[in-house]
Amino acid sequence: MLSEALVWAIFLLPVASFLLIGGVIRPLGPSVAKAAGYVTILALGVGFVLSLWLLRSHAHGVVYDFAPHLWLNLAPGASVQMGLLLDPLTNVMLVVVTGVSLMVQIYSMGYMDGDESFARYYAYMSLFSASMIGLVLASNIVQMYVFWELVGLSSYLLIGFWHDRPSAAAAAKKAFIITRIGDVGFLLAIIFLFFQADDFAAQGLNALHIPDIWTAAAPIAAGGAGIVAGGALLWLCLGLFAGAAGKSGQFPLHTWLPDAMEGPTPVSALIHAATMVAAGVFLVGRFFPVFSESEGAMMVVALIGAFTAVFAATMGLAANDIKRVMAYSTVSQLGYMMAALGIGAYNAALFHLFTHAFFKALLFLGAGSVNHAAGTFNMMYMGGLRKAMPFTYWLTVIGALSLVGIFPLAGFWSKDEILLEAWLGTGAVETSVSLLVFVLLLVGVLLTAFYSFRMVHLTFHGEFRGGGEQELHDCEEAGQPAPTGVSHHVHLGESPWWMVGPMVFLGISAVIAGWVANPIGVKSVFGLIPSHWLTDYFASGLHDGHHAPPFSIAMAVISNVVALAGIGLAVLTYAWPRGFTNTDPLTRGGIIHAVLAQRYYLDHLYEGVIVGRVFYRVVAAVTDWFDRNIVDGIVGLTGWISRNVGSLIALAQNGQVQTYPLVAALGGLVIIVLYLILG
Amino acid sequence: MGAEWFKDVVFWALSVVAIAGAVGVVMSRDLFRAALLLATVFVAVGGFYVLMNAEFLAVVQILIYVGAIAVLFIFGVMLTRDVRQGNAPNRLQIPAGIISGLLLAAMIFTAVTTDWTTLAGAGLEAKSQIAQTQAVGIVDIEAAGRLAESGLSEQEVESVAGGGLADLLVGEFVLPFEAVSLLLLAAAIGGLALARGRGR
Amino acid sequence: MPSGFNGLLTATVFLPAVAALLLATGIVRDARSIRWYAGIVALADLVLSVIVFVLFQPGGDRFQLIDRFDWIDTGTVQASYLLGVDGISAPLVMLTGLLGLCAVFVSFHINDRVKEYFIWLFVLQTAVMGVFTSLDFLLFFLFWEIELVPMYLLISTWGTGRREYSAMKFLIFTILGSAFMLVAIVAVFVSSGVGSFDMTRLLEPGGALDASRAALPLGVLFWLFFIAFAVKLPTWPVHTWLPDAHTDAPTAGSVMLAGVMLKMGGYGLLRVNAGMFPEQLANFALPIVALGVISVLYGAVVTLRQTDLKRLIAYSSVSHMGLVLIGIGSVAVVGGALTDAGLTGAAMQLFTHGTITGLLFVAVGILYEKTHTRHIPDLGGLANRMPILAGAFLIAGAASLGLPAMSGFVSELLVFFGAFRAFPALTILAVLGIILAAGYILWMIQRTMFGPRPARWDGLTDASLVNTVPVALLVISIFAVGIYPAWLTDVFRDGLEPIVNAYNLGIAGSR
Amino acid sequence: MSLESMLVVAAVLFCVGLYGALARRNFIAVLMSIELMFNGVNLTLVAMGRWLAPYAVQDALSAVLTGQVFAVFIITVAAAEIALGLGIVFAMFRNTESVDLTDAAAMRH
Amino acid sequence: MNAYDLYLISPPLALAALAMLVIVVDLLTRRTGLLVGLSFVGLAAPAALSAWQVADLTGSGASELAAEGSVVLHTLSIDKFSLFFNFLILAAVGLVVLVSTDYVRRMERLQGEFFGLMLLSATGMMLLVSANELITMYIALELTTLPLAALAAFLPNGRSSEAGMKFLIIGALSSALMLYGMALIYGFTGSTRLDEIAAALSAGAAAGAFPFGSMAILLAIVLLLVGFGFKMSAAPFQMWVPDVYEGAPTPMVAFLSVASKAAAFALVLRVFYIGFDALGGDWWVLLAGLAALSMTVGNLVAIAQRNIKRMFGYSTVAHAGYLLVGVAAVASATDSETFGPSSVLFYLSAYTAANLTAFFAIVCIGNRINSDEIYDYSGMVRRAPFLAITLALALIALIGLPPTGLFFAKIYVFAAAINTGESLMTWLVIIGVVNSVVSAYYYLRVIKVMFLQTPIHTERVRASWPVNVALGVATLALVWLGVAPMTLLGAAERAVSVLAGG
Repeated sequence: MLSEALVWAIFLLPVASFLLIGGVIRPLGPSVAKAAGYVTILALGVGFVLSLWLLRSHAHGVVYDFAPHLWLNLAPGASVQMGLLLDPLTNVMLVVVTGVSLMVQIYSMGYMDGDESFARYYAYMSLFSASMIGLVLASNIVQMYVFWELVGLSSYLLIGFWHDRPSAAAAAKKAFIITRIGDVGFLLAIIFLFFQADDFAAQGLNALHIPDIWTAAAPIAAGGAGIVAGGALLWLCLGLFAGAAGKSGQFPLHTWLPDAMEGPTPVSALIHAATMVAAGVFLVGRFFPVFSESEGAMMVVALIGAFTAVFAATMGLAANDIKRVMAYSTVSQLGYMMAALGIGAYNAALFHLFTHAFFKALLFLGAGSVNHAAGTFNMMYMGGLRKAMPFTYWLTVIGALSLVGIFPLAGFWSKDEILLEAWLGTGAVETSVSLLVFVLLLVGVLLTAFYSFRMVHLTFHGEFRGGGEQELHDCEEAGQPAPTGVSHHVHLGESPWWMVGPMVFLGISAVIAGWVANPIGVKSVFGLIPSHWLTDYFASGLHDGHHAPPFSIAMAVISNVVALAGIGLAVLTYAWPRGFTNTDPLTRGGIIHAVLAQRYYLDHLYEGVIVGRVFYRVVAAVTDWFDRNIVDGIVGLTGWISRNVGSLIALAQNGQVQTYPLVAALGGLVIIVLYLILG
Repeated sequence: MGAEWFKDVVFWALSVVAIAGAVGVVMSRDLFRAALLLATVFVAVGGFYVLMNAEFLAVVQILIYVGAIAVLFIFGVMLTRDVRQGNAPNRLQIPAGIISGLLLAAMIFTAVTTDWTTLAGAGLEAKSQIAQTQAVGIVDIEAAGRLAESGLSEQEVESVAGGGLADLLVGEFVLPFEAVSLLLLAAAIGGLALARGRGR
Repeated sequence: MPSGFNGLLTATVFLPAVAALLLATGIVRDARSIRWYAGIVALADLVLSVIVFVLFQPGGDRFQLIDRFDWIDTGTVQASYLLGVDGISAPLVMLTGLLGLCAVFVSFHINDRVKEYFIWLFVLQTAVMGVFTSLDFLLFFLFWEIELVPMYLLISTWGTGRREYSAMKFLIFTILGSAFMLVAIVAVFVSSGVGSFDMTRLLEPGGALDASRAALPLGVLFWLFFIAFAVKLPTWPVHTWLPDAHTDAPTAGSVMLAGVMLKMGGYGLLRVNAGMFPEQLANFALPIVALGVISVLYGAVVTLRQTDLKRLIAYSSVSHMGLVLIGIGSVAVVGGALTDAGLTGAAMQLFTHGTITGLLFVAVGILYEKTHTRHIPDLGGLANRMPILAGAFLIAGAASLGLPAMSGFVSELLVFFGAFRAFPALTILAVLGIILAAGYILWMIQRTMFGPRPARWDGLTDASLVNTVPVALLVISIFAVGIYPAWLTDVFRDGLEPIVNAYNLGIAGSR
Repeated sequence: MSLESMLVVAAVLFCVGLYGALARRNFIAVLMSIELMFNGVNLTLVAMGRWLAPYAVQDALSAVLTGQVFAVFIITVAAAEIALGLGIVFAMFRNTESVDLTDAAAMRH
Repeated sequence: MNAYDLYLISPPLALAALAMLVIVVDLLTRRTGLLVGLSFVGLAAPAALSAWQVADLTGSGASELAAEGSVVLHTLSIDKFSLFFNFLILAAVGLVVLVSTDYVRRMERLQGEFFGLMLLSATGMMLLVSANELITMYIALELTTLPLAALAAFLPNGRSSEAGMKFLIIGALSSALMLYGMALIYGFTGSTRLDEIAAALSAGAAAGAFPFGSMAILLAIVLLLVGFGFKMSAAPFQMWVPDVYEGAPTPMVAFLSVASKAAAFALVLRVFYIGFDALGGDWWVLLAGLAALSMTVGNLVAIAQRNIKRMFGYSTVAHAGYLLVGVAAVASATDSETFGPSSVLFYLSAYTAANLTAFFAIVCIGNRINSDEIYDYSGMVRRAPFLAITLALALIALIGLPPTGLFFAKIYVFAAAINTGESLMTWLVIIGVVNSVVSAYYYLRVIKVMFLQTPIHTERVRASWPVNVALGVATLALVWLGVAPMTLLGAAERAVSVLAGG
């Protein structure tokens, strides 16, 4: 039996770290700021160990639902309880979160060294880790929402960490608001569940307790309660998916994620690549038993996921900012996961989530390392860094290959499994839908390969194009403000070990994380890892867990060929013309390139047109005008009338003594006449 | 007094004098003349009192109104040296005329249409009931009814009138009688204080 | 009928007034001593109000800590001095004590007519506490009206901008509202079988007025009361006094105005409209919730356009108080027993909005004290110079937009939970308001605290220790409610339980 | 001669007086007009008493005479009013050199 | 006329005697203080006599004093109702006398006449409140009005004589109209006594097709109302009020605004409740209409005023409206008919306290700064804190805010109106409360000017001690009625039991 206290400890350690840094270390001033980093690393290190221990001792097929603690009693059949729900999904998430987080914290010791808000950074990081851990452990949907929002808050704080940069502050706001739009869906789903509280109560269930929701969604025939079904079920799922889409940057709520790269790079690595953005996938995974009861919902999830996978990848083609390329890649990969969930490939999706966390974190940390040297994120000013920073180069290439899905790296296994499931279909959605998803995802593979190696080439190959210094110079000439993250600080050389160390760890993970799952179905790897261990482990968390399909060499070949084709295309485009200087050959794509570079004008549509023009200048302005002139105007008018009617009556008061009895007599006569008329 | 027709003739004559005099008072541009016309009206009204067997009142009317008030007016007119400036109308003539006309119409309508006798009879009956319950005196209602039917002779009314007035003034109405003295005192003090002006 | 004389409430309510009286007699003279005197008195009153809250035992008598003596009893007119708290009012009394202390502390920089200033502040506090504790309609109305005078003077004397206009507007609006309430109170009083101003009798189970003995139709009475409370709350479209009054009031005035005086409106709705007119409220819930939703969205949209910090917060208050109406409208739930979620949410919203907006105004007050501007385009990048202030803004902002672990979340959630059962579509509309809330709050923080800092703010210093006290108090209260709300919701729920029962009985009875 | 005719004459006197009181500029003329009104009232009162007499008997005698008593009082009060009125006329004349009411409109609106 | 009659009329008699004594003393000495002292202390006599009568009434348990063969009782009714007003009038005149000290001192002459006339007017009021017969009412009314008309013209300036002229002409005209109404009543019922009129009307009322049963009664009631309307300063008979308030000597205006009004309302209550009770449900509609008109006109026009006395003139019109709401509330269909009139009594008392306070402050300030313009009151709180605070308190009271008597008074009046159950009355109440809001605007403006604006002069405004005492007593009464209204409410309810019985 697992100890509840130890599970709590995983969550409470970063909380304690946050409080310690916020309440003690930061007020003490910069002299002790370093301690913040050690405290955080310690907390997460212990957490990581504990998570591994949990993973080790977690028996298959068991969902640990520790007795919850009452937080807020709402109604019979609906109470908010703070509890721990430990199933394989949670367990793996814990490992990912604490593991990646730990690496990122270590990396940050180098990356953030010398920043004046070092302690604040670690405070936020601790807060984030705590929230994320709380999110994955939550056993109550409101509890989950609480941490969901806190994750959003810490993300906001971290994106806007360098808040004196207007673009950072704006990006933070944008991230928060757009994810909040999705959160409204989540909230409505919760509200909707509360609405059903009476039915839950009748079955002795709690409408807000997650396992009870699973039960409620399952049809009676399948041993469930069948409380939520049909259209209601669809709406519930769509609400939850809206929340997931916001957090995981699914179309059309993806626009915040590239902008979120305004935060420090480790933040991007941890939050906007490995963990928080995966929370959306986690949410759908968490409620997979509910989603799987609604084919409509599944279809929506699958199609939006697959579309996003391709859609984001295309935007990645035209991005020049290395972190933005990563960001689009992240959106795209999250699309893979969503698509996988949508077609019912629960195991594969979570497997991909698992592997993605490592290689994507690695890629981001690599980007950060590059930035450390080149002083810019703009790939147009990089080039030739291969020699200066070999570790970074090779680690990035490993990450890229893993991302593209080249055998035998981690990304290959998980992506391959998704493609295979899509090809074969799981029965969760119509076969035509899963085939469509398959085609889209395959296109995605090609695009992924292209932009990944475009990035590798532009960054590391060719000649060095001047870095941050040159960019600042160009911006000055063009009279534009310099983008954030650009500095004169250019020193071509490898990053410190604080940074390289975690990258090495992640690089190793990016290689072996796929094997950990034992995806081919070898009976046992070194006698430790059973066949299809990870996917089966995931499946064991579900009531009717679906086992991974057997490994298909054909599919592996197809995906690898497509991937290699993409890589080849990139090499052809960027390595062939020896004289590549500053102009991206893709700009020859003309309007298509422009559309891609401008992110399909969606940001413009959202911010410029909908929010700026339609909402702010029209709706809000009209309402404001209405408030000032009509609502308040009526008030003013009433006052004006009462003041001036008084003056008007006073005119009769002309000082002539005889007018007064005249008016009085007239009044008397009027009274008589009124009486005679009205009786 | 005389026969009924004679009374009628006198009544009409007095009416013409009174009304013409009144119109003269309010129309005359000459204040002095207005004051004299006013005295004429007072006299005519006194005549009406005599016609209605209220001789005592007529005497009071002549003494106070003609003897005091009219004279006061004439003094006032002379002292303010405003006689020749005259008695011009103000701008309210038309509305004032309309209002007065309407009020007159209402009054005449009331005077003509109201069945005073019936109602007054009912009132007296009720009054006598109150008198009974208050034990102030006993009223023979039947007798009152008989008398009402037959009508009172002139002499009877006259005797009733002549003997009672003074009694009433020092009897039932002794309080207002005393109060009026205070009123006159106040008016005298006030009038004197105001008329006397600044210097003492 | 409750009786007895405990004395604690009387002390709590009148301590500030007595202190004001002493101040008026001139026992302390120089400005510095007056400030500390005021601080001590406010602290003492906070302690008393916390004692009130702690001594109030949920599950005990409905009204506790009763102070009563007969005031007027002529046979036809009966009124008594009757103070008491139930679950609804006990937290609000504490809130008043808390914000009273904060108001004193943010007023330390006042140099103009210090003595008068604190006198009026104390009178205000007594009046507001009186409103929350009086259980006699006449007394209730009396306190309700008394409160106007100090507030008027505070705004018009120590305010800024068009202070006289704003003060007058505040006054006229409120008096207009209370005029309607007066009619209603009088009508309730003369309704046959009532004959006294005792509120507890009308609140007893089965004590509600029935149509046959009411002097006016019950619906009319309901709306008369509603108008008065809606103006105070304030509800669209009678909200326009609020932005003006908030903007031009001195900081403490804004804190008290937003923190506790708006709550008087919500309290009235819960106490009178929900408590005494259950059937009418259920019937008229739709228009009321519609007004609430309009307030939420309209307030939020207008907030987006504001460039004056205080005005912005004021409009956000309009938006947030709309939630109170929505929560109250949850009583119209059909097809199932009413849960107390919506009403509890409305009550919680009163408390939480008090602390959150109080904090926002405190923060703006500190900012204004340092920068002498509230015009958002003039500001920017202050977070580096004033981390405490930025923290206050962030926490208050986050709480205001309903982030969990902070108090605003709990009340919003409860309101939505409750209201959705009665009016799903309208509730969804209102939920959209939280996106707008995120918009204006973050926009405000971004433009004032973040981004590049104009050079003229380089010399700014952070909030002083005196200013940090109210900030800390309010932050603690925000988190205290946010992290473990049950200590408060349980008390509110205890107060609302009789109301909920009445509705459930009524629904059961009518079927 | 009848009650009605007497009442009509009284009403005419009253209303003519009212007209004069409303439409004359001179203070003294207005006072005179008011006297006309009082005379109209007095006539009405006495006429009422006179024609009510048939219904007044014995001790209800006072009913007849009340009208006359009333008239006596009104005459007396009128005298007092005129006395005071003239006092005010003098005061006004001293202060403003005018007894024109239309001019006496320093206070208005 | 016997000894008992003398006892019955002893309070007004004592007051009249005092008036004459004051005038005589004035001939002998020039000392203002002595005159004030005499006038004030002398009021103890009528007060004591009234108290004796109250004790007598309470002892016998009767509703009014009565005796065999008393002639006075033909025209007067000495009951709790009239005694209530006796005290009100005495209190008002006493305080006004005190507060006149400074004012009169500046007049140099005619001081005795000033107090004498005021006391004579008060005598008239005392008679008026107990009169139960039309002739007595008329005489009392004139005794009330004529000295006040003289007082209005007392100052040696054009405005004062203009005020006196207006007061006199309006008074005389309204008297004439009222007298015609009385004549019609007399002709119709054969009596001038209220109880007999009531009995006659109840016997013959149902007769005609006209409202009130007869055109004569209709005309009579309207004409009476025109006459009473002038005295009550109800719209549309109110137009003389602001002019007279502005021009007349301020202490006299203070007296006029409260005592005269109180007496007029006492008269209206008595006439309508006792005399026209039988006419039932018709006349209250008329009063309700006048109430609405008075409140609205008074408040709206007051907003535009710059002269504080003039503003109070309109304010008094508005308050006449509130009072008329109470008077109209007699149409009560339910239990206690005393609710309406007793609310009027309480309102009058509270209004007396509030208005006297206000006017006393104005007397002091105006006397010192020689201006009644509101603007000149700027920063008065620094020049005269006591005066400014009392004035502010009075203004708050006039709005109807606690902690003042008028707060209860308004509630009480409105309660009476709603208690009738008539929807028209509910509307009237709503008009009333909305009007209270409007009134807040102009009352508060004065407070604002006094408290918030910077003073034009820095010279302190002081008053002598009798003035301060009077002001203090009035303020105390104002607050006392707000804090502990019980005593007076009880007295008012006992007082109006007479009317219900009638």
